[in-house]
Amino acid sequence: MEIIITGILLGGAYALIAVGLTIQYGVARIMNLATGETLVASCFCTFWMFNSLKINPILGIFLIAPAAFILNWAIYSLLLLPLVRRAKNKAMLEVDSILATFGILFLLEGLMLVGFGGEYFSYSFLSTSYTIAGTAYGLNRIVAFLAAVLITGTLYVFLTHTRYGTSVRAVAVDPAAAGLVAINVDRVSAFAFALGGVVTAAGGTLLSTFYTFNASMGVVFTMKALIIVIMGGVGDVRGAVIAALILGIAETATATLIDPGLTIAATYFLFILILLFRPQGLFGRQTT
Amino acid sequence: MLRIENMSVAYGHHRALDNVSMKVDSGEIVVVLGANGAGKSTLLKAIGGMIPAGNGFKASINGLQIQNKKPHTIVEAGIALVPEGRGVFGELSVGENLKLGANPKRARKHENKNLKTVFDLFPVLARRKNQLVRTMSGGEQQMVAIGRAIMSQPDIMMFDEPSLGLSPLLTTEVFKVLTLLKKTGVGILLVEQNARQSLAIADRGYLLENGHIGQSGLARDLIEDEAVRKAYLGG
Amino acid sequence: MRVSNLCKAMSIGLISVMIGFSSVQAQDVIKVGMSAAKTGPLSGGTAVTQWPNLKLWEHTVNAKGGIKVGDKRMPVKIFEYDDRSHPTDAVKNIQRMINKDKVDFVVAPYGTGINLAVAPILAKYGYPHIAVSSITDKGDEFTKRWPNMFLTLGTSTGFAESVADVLKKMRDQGKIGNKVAVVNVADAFGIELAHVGKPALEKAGFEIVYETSYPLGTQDLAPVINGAKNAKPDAFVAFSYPPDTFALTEQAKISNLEVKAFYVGVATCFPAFEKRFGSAAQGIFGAGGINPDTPEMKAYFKSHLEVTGVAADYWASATTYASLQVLEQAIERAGTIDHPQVIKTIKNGTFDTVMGKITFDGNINRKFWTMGQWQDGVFYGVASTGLDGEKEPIIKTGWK
Amino acid sequence: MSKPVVLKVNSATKRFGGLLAVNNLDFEVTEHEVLGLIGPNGSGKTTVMNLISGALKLSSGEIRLEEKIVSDLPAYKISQLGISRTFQLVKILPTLSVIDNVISGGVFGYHRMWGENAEETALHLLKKVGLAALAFKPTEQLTYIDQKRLELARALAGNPKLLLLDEWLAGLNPTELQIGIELIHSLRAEGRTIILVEHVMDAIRSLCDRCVVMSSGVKIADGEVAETLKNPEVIRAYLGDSDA
Amino acid sequence: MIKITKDEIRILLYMVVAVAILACLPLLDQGYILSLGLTIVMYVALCTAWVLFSGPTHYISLATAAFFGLGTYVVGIGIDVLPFPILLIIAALIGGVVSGLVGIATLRLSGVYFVIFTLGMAELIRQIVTWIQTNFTTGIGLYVLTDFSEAHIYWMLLALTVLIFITGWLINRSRLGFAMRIIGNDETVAAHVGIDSAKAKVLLFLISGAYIAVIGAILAPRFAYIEPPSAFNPMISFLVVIMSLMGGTRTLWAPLIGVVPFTLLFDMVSARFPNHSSILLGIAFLLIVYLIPDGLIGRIEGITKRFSKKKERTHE
Repeated sequence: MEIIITGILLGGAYALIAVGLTIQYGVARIMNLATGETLVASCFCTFWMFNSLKINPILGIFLIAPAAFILNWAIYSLLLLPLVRRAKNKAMLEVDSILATFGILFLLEGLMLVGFGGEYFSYSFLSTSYTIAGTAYGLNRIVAFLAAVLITGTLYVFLTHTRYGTSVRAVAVDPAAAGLVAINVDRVSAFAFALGGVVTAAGGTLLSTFYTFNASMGVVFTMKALIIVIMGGVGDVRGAVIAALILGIAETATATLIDPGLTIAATYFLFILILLFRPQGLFGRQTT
Repeated sequence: MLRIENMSVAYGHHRALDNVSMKVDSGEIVVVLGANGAGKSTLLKAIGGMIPAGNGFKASINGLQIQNKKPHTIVEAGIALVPEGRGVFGELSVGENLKLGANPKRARKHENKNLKTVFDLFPVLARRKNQLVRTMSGGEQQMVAIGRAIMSQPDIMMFDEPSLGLSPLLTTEVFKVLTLLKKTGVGILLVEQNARQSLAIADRGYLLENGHIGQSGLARDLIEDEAVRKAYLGG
Repeated sequence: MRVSNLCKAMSIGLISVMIGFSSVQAQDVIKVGMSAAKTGPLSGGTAVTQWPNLKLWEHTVNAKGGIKVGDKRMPVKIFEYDDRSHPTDAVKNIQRMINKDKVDFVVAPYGTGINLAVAPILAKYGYPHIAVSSITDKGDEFTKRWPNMFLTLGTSTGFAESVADVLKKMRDQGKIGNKVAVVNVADAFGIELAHVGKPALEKAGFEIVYETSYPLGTQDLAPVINGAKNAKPDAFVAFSYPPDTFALTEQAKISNLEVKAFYVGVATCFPAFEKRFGSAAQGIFGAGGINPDTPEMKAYFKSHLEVTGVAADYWASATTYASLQVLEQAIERAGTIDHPQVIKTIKNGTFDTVMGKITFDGNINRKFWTMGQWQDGVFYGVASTGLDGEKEPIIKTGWK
Repeated sequence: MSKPVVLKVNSATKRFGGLLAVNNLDFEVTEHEVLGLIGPNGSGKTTVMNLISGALKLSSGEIRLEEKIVSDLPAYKISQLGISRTFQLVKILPTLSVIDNVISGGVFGYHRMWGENAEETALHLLKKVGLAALAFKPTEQLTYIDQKRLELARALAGNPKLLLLDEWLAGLNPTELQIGIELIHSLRAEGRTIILVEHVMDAIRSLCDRCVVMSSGVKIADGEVAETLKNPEVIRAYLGDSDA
Repeated sequence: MIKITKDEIRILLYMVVAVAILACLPLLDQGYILSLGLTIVMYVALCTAWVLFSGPTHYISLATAAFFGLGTYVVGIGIDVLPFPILLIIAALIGGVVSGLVGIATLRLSGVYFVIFTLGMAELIRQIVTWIQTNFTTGIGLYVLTDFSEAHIYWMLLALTVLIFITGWLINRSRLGFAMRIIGNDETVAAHVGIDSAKAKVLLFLISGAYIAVIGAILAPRFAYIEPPSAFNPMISFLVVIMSLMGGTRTLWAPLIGVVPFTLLFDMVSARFPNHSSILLGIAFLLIVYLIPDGLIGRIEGITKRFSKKKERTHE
């Protein structure tokens, strides 16, 4: 029971890390290696607002989200769209987007280093315990989990029950055909990229309430996000959430029942297992 | 209504289309015949804005210039393409596919009316509204593709080999739908390998040979033409 | 023969192009280079303990007009490089500083591994190498191999045994019980300490009721803390690294881990730790320490904050600064920047630093702080290998 | 049938999701025979070619090459056992020269060659298909018919037991068509065993010994060409309802 | 195809001369330039080994760090027991076996799945090594204290690089290389001309992995102190990919063209702007992506092509 609750809470955090990327990669077709930096940048913003302006992180989301949207829209339209247009095929775009987002990764990391230096940051917010079934859990983690549920839930409803959301999914399924139903593929892609950025930034804000972070840590989050995205099936919000939960529970179970030294190994082991037996991810579609 | 002048498309060194000019009026079916690789699909894709055509060509619908426009603008202008291989969203349901068809602004206020038209034409789609398209048979997917195009309230519809992969019975069915559509006043540009059946329902035809238009005329004249018979109608 | 001459000629041409015309001028500054992590996993620690102190030292020395070499004062000029937490880059940077920037002295990089990676190069060029941020038990072996190398921060054994000693003392005083939970980060420092610490604790008569390790960078440590909690220990010991030091403490607070002694490793002494946990930090033990009450130390903390804009930590910051003072004083005493003489001076001298008097015995500073504790918002050294000013440890009373 | 059977297709069935592309198909090809496989668009001809060459796996049934079951082997093994093919949409290897394209067909396949021997064979084949002059040129200069010739030469390089030509004549203009038909005639004269998927009726009539007619994945006729094409069911299926 | 052409002999001669000149480097400078040279040779070796596999297959492998780290660890564990050359051979064997296994496991994957899989594999190996060391040995770090100077390491790497080039050249001339070119063009055709593309890919991955392991082994003495974070540094994998892509992956030489300017640029930027190096590198990166889409080799080929066309025209 304890394992499952701890695991689910952890999975919520992972979902926040990964859902943004799955949208960006699934719809806008950009494997955004800078996703971790986006997340850490949001951690820093939240930290700064909390410390200097005394803004509650939860409220902070509402300030950070629009900023993240604009910034990511700009990144997509200015830096990535030329690559999408230039790419003759999927493989070329993949290579180009890996290189370009790697550049963005450096750029963001450099900006954060200049702004905040290399040291570790953390602050205390809702760091009190909340007891479920006799065991104490961090309230900040619970809040983050609930926010994750809310964010991914809203996202899911938006994607499946609105016209614009359906267009977003249409672009993910087949960008060429999307043009045939008067979808402005460039704009929807930019929107999806920006939306993914918003989710990632919101994740950063929530994670900053219980993680210790520094400017060089983005890559850790990027790796986790990539694993979850691939496990869940590219572009599938549902898949990403379930993969995140599985991972959370698996890590907690490994740490509790086997050896905490093997948690990360367990992650990769699970990941590799899934790739071997279901290469398209849990919910991915088989492409032949 | 749809007017194409001097359209050329090249893939590297290979000239897929060479100075093609043609027109399609409303309420008529125009068929483009040609062998594999003659450039038929390229023609439709170029009109639809999915591949860039060379400089110097003009395309217009109802007087509105559409050359070098993006696909979504061209759909908004009133041209719907039913591409080869259908181009439906396999991961979405029938209903979602049709709803997306009504995505152009010009089509939104006609959504309910068009949906009724589609369901009248293809009752099976009404029954399978919530089914994922990729789980359907080829014929049903073709219906979704055509239905989706109808939803966009087009003035001109372009069909790229709609009979491909369909049984004779279904092919006949599809061609029947085309004649019904024609009667609603839509102009139809049809690309086909099945020369006999397509000429039978068409008003006019163009023959595409190695990227340029070899012959054109009324469909009933083309059927009688000796060279056409030899090349496309199996003697 | 001719071929090699040709090679030589060509390469010389190449080198002169690459180096450019390095002008020969009378020396009036002392060039000091430092290559350490600005990015990568080690940058977090480096940013706290290394870079600000280099800045502070440069500021202090140059405010005085420079280091007194013979009869003239020579200001220091700093060259900074980022090793991206990677030994290969560190070696390259040091090569560059020595050969291209022609620095007179090199400040040691951050991290045990990186210090060992650059040691052969520094030894080859005969530069004094005061390796601050490297904690190892093989110190004697290294300093024998590289006689220009000095170690200041201490040995793994020293740190680990102190933990056992302090806990033993508290147990013998009846303050805590006999059960200990020991966890460690699976990284150089954590493992070495755990390997010395566990036997030491057992030898001291403690019962280890829970032990485990976790990978570097883990921030979700609920299973570890809960595992420890279920074993109902009287004391909790974690040989941890910066992010997990924070995460363990946070989790312990949330799970309300009821122990009388709570020890976490590196970064406990960071000001950010106290800032984050506030009064909950009260009574928490950590690696390292200082005696913050000496006038030198008070002055140091004040100027650190003034000059660098950030607060010094309560351990390696001061040690790092002290190592720079050692270098400064050695140069002044030797009256030259000649390396062998400076090295000789360091070997044999006693230096007045913010940490008090420092001497090297076989190139190793054998008197160092091993353990500290947060008491009323200050991190006091509670154990050392023979230093003055050890504060009496207190028991941890809750997480409020 | 006195001539040895080269290929035997036994109740071959292929499903794509819910679609039955090939349904319980049986036929065989004997040595030195040229078999035409015809049927309307989408009747499953190309699928059959893909099943024989190993590009697709059978859902059920089996295919035998000279008694050996090949339908459970990967494509490369089938190629090594002596089945070569051309593709409906020409597949040229663009970064290889013309001659290397041809050599590629003979290095790993049924009849292996390498080095000078390979080059000689390739040149010989290029001469045969009429591309000798372009042997050392890059492929980007090739016209459509030349690409088709090149692909044929590549398929021949392995000196296969069975040659599959998938709409090899499609897309050629009348003059080119004549050249193409002659080329296949010469192969026939060599005594090669060929399966030919075609739309061009003239070609089927003049080239094939026998033909198999498919419609909607089912074989509806099998036999001597002229006779089969007169079969009313074939006429109805192939030429469409409107002509029936 | 088997014949050695005049061109090849000429290139061989150039190569001999170039290597001879490069081998002289340590005689002239034992300091910074040698150090920089060593870094360049290391990355040239790594990138060339990487391109052996990734060039023809277009698979982007991020497992470089795994094989590199394994090689490093072989030396770390065995340096006090076995002579160095034997350790290099063991490193090659272990690297080969592991990469062969990884290769077999990843046959079904392509594109980004392969990329992430290899990254995951590298991390998994790193975690397992860490865990084993944590639980079954006394310390996580291993000391590799040898008498090798930078010059020795430089020469070994140079020799190895030559070996990798020769291997690559031999592969290109062999059936395997020819098969890879066909696979790179069109995998369907490859299967239908009888190529077992799975076997060919695994074989190449194995060769590539073995070489990378040896490079790691050679560099172990330079690290002196080996621990998982530095031996299995994922940055190595990333840098190798980036430098190779920058140079272009179509020929064996291409990475060389990427590594040299990149290393110099990296070095220059980090020396001049230690606090802003990330920002500048980021910008440099983006510029490279936009301005040199084909990799530098593509650019150079474009220029030479235009040049030779002009020549042709004047001949006509």
